[in-house]
Amino acid sequence: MLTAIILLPVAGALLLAVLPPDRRLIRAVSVTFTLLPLLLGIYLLANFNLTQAGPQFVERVPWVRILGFNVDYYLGVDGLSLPLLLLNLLLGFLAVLVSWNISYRDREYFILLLILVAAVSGVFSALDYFLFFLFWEVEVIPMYLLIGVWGTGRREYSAVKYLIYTLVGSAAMLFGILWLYFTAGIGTFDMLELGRLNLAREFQALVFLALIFGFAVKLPVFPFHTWLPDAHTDAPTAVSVLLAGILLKMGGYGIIRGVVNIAPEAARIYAPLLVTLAVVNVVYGALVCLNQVDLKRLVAFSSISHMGYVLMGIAAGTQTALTGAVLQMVSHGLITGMLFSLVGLVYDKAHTRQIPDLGGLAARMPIIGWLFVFAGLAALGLPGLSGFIAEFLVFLGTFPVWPLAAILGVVTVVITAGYILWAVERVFFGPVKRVALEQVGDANFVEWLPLAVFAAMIAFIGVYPRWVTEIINVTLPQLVARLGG
Amino acid sequence: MNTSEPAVVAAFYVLSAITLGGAAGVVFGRNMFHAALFLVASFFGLAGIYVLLQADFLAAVQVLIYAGAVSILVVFAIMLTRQVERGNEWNQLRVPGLLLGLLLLIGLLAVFTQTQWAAGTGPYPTDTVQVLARQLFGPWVLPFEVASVLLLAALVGAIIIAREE
Amino acid sequence: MTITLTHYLVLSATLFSLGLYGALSKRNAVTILMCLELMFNAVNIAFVALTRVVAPQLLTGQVFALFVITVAAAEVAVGLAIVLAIYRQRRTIDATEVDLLKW
Amino acid sequence: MDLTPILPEISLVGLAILVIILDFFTRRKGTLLLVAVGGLVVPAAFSATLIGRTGSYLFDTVILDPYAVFFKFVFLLAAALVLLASADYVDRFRLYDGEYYALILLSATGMMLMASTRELISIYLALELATIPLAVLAGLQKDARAAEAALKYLLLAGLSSAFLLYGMAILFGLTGATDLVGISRGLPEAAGLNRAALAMALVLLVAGFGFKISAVPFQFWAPDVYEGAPTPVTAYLSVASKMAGFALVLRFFSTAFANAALDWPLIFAVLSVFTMTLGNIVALVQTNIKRLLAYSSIAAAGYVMVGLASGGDLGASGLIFFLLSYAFTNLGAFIAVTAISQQVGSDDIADYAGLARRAPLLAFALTFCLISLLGIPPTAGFVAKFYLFAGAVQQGLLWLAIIGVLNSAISAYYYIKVVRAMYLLEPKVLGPVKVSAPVALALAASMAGVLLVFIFAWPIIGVTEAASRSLFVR
Amino acid sequence: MAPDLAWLFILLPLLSFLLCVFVTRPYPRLSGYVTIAAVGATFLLALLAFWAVGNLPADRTIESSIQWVVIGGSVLKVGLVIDSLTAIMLIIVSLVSFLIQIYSQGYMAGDPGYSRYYAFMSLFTASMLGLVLASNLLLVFIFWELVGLCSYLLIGFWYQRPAAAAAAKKAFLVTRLGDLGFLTALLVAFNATGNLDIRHLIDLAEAKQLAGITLTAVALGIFSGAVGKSAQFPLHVWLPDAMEGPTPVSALIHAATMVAAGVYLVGRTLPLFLAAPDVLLVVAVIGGLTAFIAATMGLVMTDIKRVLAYSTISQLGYMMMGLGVGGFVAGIFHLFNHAFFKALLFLAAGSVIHSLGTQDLREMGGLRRFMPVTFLTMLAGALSLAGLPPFSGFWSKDEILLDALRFGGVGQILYVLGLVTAFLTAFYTFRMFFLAFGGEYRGVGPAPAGHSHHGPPHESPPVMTVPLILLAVPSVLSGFLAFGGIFGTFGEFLISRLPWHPHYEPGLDPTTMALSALVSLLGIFGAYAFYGAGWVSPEAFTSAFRPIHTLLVNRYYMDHLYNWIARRVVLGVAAVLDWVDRYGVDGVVNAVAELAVMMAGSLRLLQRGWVQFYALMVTFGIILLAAFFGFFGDLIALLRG
Repeated sequence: MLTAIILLPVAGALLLAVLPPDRRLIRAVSVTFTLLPLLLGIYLLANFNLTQAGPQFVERVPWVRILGFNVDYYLGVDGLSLPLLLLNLLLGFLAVLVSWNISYRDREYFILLLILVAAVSGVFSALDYFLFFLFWEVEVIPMYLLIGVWGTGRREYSAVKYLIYTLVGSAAMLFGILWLYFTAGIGTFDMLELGRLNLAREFQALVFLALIFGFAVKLPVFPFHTWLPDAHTDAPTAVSVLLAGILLKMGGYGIIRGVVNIAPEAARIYAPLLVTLAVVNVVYGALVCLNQVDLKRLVAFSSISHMGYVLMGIAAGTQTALTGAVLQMVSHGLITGMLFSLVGLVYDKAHTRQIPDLGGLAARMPIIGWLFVFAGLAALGLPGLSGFIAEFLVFLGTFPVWPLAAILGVVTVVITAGYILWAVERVFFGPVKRVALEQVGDANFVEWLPLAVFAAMIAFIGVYPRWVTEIINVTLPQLVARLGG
Repeated sequence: MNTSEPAVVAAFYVLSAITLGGAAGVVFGRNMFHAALFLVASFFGLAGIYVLLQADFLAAVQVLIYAGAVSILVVFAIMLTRQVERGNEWNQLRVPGLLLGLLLLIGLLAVFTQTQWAAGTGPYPTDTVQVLARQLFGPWVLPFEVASVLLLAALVGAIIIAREE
Repeated sequence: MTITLTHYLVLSATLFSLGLYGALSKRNAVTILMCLELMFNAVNIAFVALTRVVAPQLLTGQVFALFVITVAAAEVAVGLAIVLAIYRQRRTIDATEVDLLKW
Repeated sequence: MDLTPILPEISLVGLAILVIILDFFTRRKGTLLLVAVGGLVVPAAFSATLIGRTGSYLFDTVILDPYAVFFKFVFLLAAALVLLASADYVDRFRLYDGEYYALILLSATGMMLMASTRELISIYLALELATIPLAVLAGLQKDARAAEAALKYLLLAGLSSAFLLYGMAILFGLTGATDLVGISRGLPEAAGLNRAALAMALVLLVAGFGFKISAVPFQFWAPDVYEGAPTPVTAYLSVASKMAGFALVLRFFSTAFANAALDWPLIFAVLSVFTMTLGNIVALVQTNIKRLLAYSSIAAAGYVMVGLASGGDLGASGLIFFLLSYAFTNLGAFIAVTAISQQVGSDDIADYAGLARRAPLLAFALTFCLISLLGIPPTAGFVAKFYLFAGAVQQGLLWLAIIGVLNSAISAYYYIKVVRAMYLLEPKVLGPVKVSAPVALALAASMAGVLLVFIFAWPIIGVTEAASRSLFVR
Repeated sequence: MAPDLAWLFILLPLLSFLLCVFVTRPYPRLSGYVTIAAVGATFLLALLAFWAVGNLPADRTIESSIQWVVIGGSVLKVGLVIDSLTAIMLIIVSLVSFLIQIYSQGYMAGDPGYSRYYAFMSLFTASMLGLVLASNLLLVFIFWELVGLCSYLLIGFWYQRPAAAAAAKKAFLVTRLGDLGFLTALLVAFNATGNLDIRHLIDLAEAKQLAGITLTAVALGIFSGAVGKSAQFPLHVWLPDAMEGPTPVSALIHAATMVAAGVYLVGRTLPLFLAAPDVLLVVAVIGGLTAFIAATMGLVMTDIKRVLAYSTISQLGYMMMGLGVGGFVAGIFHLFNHAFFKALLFLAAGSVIHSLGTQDLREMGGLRRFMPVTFLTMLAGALSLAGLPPFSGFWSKDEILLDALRFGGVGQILYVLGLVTAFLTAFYTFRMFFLAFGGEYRGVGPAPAGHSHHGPPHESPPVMTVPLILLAVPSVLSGFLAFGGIFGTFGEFLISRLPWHPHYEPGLDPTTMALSALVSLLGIFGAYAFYGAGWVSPEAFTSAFRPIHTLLVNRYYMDHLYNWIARRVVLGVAAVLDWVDRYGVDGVVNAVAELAVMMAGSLRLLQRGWVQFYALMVTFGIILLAAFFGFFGDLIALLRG
């Protein structure tokens, strides 16, 4: 089942490569081969056993048995990965819809998009560290090309920056994985198996640093974050959606599954550092947002701020905080995905993203405007939408451990509200600013359909978060027990 | 091989002088033709050294191949390239080259003067040609064949490279 | 005064270094090739001298030297051919001027 | 005298001579190529009969073990691909195409011997047999650059040979033996006072072999020669010649110095750091694709030396696997470059602009190979990198592994520069790029290799592991 | 009444919101009807709830809750409770909302955002009802934020006006500043008790089972939220600006209900404050201060809605002060009365604005002739606000003053401050009243865009005046609930079905009554002297007190201060950090890249194309390696063990 989820988009990509480059055919294939995995994912969700903590829908085939090298083709999802896998499938599908109007080299575009989705699905379902790393690496080049070819602005610079950052991170990760493997000495890359060991404290402390670096770049953690604003800003809309919606989550997921769970003692040792970085991320990201004039860059920096909450939850290590962190990943994926889609629409129609050049758009594009307000409110943590409960759980879980960090996080909520509402005011409210903006139109069906899905999901999770938290909490207790929290 | 026979000692030093002198002539000479001639002299000196070492067959080969064939090739090349008038100039690496050459020499001398070489057994053959023949067509038949193929390759290569269109 | 193996080896080392010096610091490509030949000859001295001590019966060193002579001849042939080719193309065989390919 | 162990080599020489003779009689383009490539079936078949045989033949000058046989196949394959890739390129030296093919085959013979001998004289001759034809091949094109490349290659090869020979002479003097096993037996006795001599021999040998494998500081010839030589020859140099060097080095050091009280892996560890770092950093500023790939191949040599430095079964196996993966990858890259330059008429990366639109498949092929060089899945390079560094980590060479992985990250910058030109930039000239059938075949084969070595990495590692194990069996 | 029916209070208006958004958006009038129907239904439900609570045995409440999020051992519950306080609040909210929805049909007629208006109004009503129903702090917070959202959306209803958009943002941000404390209080409370149930917290507080620091933090946090929401000093600055919204919005959200939520919340959690006397004192002082300061600013405003806005702040301060001195019943009673008369005042002002198209008092005058109904109803509201007996405001204000007196200590100062404020209130209320309705009409130009009416002032349509009349009734009479009602007096009912037992001491103090009536009369008289009869020239008077006047007109420069902090400090820091990000953090990264390229540039110089140089390097390498291994070999062997 998981294999099918991973391979279907690849099959779609291959099909696109051989089929004639007909515009409608390309879109039909892309939609089909992202929708099918999504449906399979929903099937998994429906059949997910909420009483089984371990991985489910496991597919495990011995792959390598050589020279103390044991690699398994080992897929499976548990409470931690299922929500993120589903998020990926959903966003992948929506990204295709968001990309509907791509006309420049569209066949290549959709091929890369499909490969990207497949790779990320692989990351979230792989339970063998080797396999995980493999999928992790696959994603890099398609993303580079997507930003580089279809991006805007300084797209080449941003794309290369993304690439180098990611690869430097994964270089450290590769080293960490190998070191872990040989030091653990149990002859397996099984992440769960490795996560049951009690490795020596000193070793944990060192390997933790190597492993977390790659994930920290991806999350991203200050001061390794500067690829993010550039990449997000210059990427095409759908790619920004995936980048912020999914790829950052690979970092958070990786830290939980691949670092903290395996080196829990190190996680305790480094918790002060992590929580400090998390606070910096949160506060710094939010403050820098205030100074942005490019709407997309603003949303990008807001991602840095919001992903800081994820790190904060992980650093706190309590069950509540970790639930919050995972929920925040899901929630942020939806919210930022929606925001980027909206910014993309604004850009498509107004041909600029510079806030000073925009103004009064709500009158000309009410659907986009009000959906932007909706997404912005979700981002600033309005109760009833998904962002609130996620952040609230992080605060709730962090407060007993790191009260000051939690309070600083709470304080930042005001800054968040500040930059979002200010941006909304400048872009959508007030009189229509320029003559050129008088003519802009509103979203059409294909454009607002994905937004509606986003909005529905955000509201649904916001009102009924148990739907997600129950799944997360199937698996979390083990991790929390390891962390001793 | 250790010998203190005055004739041998004298011969060694004379031959060494010829060899090194010839080599020095190649390196320090100002005229290309002179350099080629010095080279021949050096090769002959070496042949003499081989005789001292009782490697008579090798000495013959040295004379034939080096002093004969190789030197002629070199002279041909010197004439064909018509660079004689420029002489045998130094380049900018004269000083660093000397320095490094000396350093390497010091290193090699340091090694050669204090190493305990392996001690072989058995007497040195009186007829080296026979032994060499047996060796070449015995244990080293493969290198021998490879050398022939190598010569073929070099022959073909030299021709097609040197040939004018 | 005794002539020992070391004497021959010193001769070899000196010749080798001299050849190297020439190969490094002469402009003319033909001279460089000549110096290379000197270096090969220096090696040969070492082989021939050593074999008298370490493998007197088998003459391994002499066999080696024979092959070195052969290969060196082949190498010099090809080398000189290449020098001629360079000369045809560039009208110079000054090694310091042959530097189209760099960086 | 049992000649079967060298039947592949004999038949290969026969094939080379046949090609030269045929050249006198046929003028039809393609016939020679067909004979040269098709004829490779014979040595391949002979090699196949050797699978599973082990032993020492021809007065211990020839070794048969999985290691040797493995490399025989790899060199034959490399030769075949290079021959195919030259199909169009030989038009530039139409008169000598027979000799061109023959020299490639002769060089391949030398390489095959390099992997299957462990005796100093044979090693030296095999090395020269592999090298001298390459010098000729490099200068085959009648232009100043090719001649310069040939000269540089030959002079530095000669210099290296001289150093190598001196090192061999010292080894011979220390042990009285020329076969590596005998040397390894003699070396422990030659310890003590002779440390200096041993160290000197080691350094000289490293210098001599360092030329073949283009290890810093013996790598200087590589970029210049790679740039000046005909592109298929460059491919051959960067892949087959380098592999042969490593095949030889691995066997040489792990056999001869097995018992020596000398830390020879350390020397490779140190050189490895310099080699990969220099290769990667200087590659950052290259604008010519061939030079870029040259520096990249220097860097790759650095990675391979990580395998040498790791030592042990895993290190050796990782090294062999890396070489195999690298063979397909780099051949693919150079074949693509050959095909592209044939049409674009330039090796300047700037002239690759928009290639993805003019020749999507070619651009994809090159990209795929570059990705493999970078070590990103789904390519052979990924597994190779993982496996190679695994060996280093297993041996506790953590610092080397860290430097290695960081280097591979740096390399992304210049590989992606090529991808950028092809995919991100708009073409300056429009019009499709045509590729002839043999070149396309060679390219397809390389790419298939890159992909299949990834997919079937583990069975293949089984083979490389067997090959590496055979090295350490006494 | 089945407890789960309580959810209907929220669901009905929510349903109406969804209908307005997704179904009736193209049919504006229909949206209005849907909303009115839904809110009307909730009013009926509120009456039902009131009746049900009144018939409950003492100390019993109606409760319903669900587990919202369960994480391991900790459970986040959300639940509703209907007790006597809730019942009263339900009636206030649903009744005022109902009347205002009817009124809005006239006020908003023809507005292009008519459907949106009703949608937001529905959402607000749902959220506000949820807020008063919520039985635990988490749900309170959720609805607290949602009403804030609706406030934001409705202040910015005419978002094309820059002032409206800015005011909306300001309102949201300033209240959120207060909410930080509230959120922190939630964290502290949950961490200390593992539960956010209000009743649970109250029980713990009354049983003295909470640490003093915890209690102080929670109480202070809650109060901080209330300061923001109820526009108490120093976070009061958003409320005057909020008048940019449509007037019915001001009436409902920024006068009657939402702004009172802070007072309501402090009232609901008053036992926590009682257990933390320091915080209680803070509440009282802040309340008194707010009441006074806002009243002073109300004196000089020329915008009719701003006068009312300051009066609202002032009255909210009054209520807060009441709670702060322990006067639970007094505070809530004032909230109750204020809701009606202030809604009335706003709607009446809205009627004026609707008719004239201006909010500037200087352009009004003489309206009593043109708009008799508005005139009369507004008079009722103004008298109530001024606190003249027997209008409703008088009774509750009186109770607050009495409680302050009883509180002793600081209470006595607050008592005096309250009296002064009462004087000022009466003054500015009637200043406004005389300026608008007295004298001659000073109106000039046509109505601004958005209002279709031109020409001379005229009375508003019945759909607007009827709600005015209906609101005037409680404004006049609701004070008498202090003396009796269906389930006993207001106070008796209020304390009867609560999870705790507030201290309530009914009774009247003739001195206080007399004093407060006197200051009110004085205030009205003073206003008449200045603005009704014109005995004293306001201009001359203000020029005599120029510095004070300037200070008041500039609202004590508080907005300036906040603006300065926001623009200079916060944005300044943001700009600096952005610079650091671009050139510092990213600069390091780029510098590393530059360094690599520079290294490449110098390293490639080695590759100079000269073969002998290469040979030299090879030799050099050999010598280096030999030296390394020859001389350092032993050292290395030693180091490697």
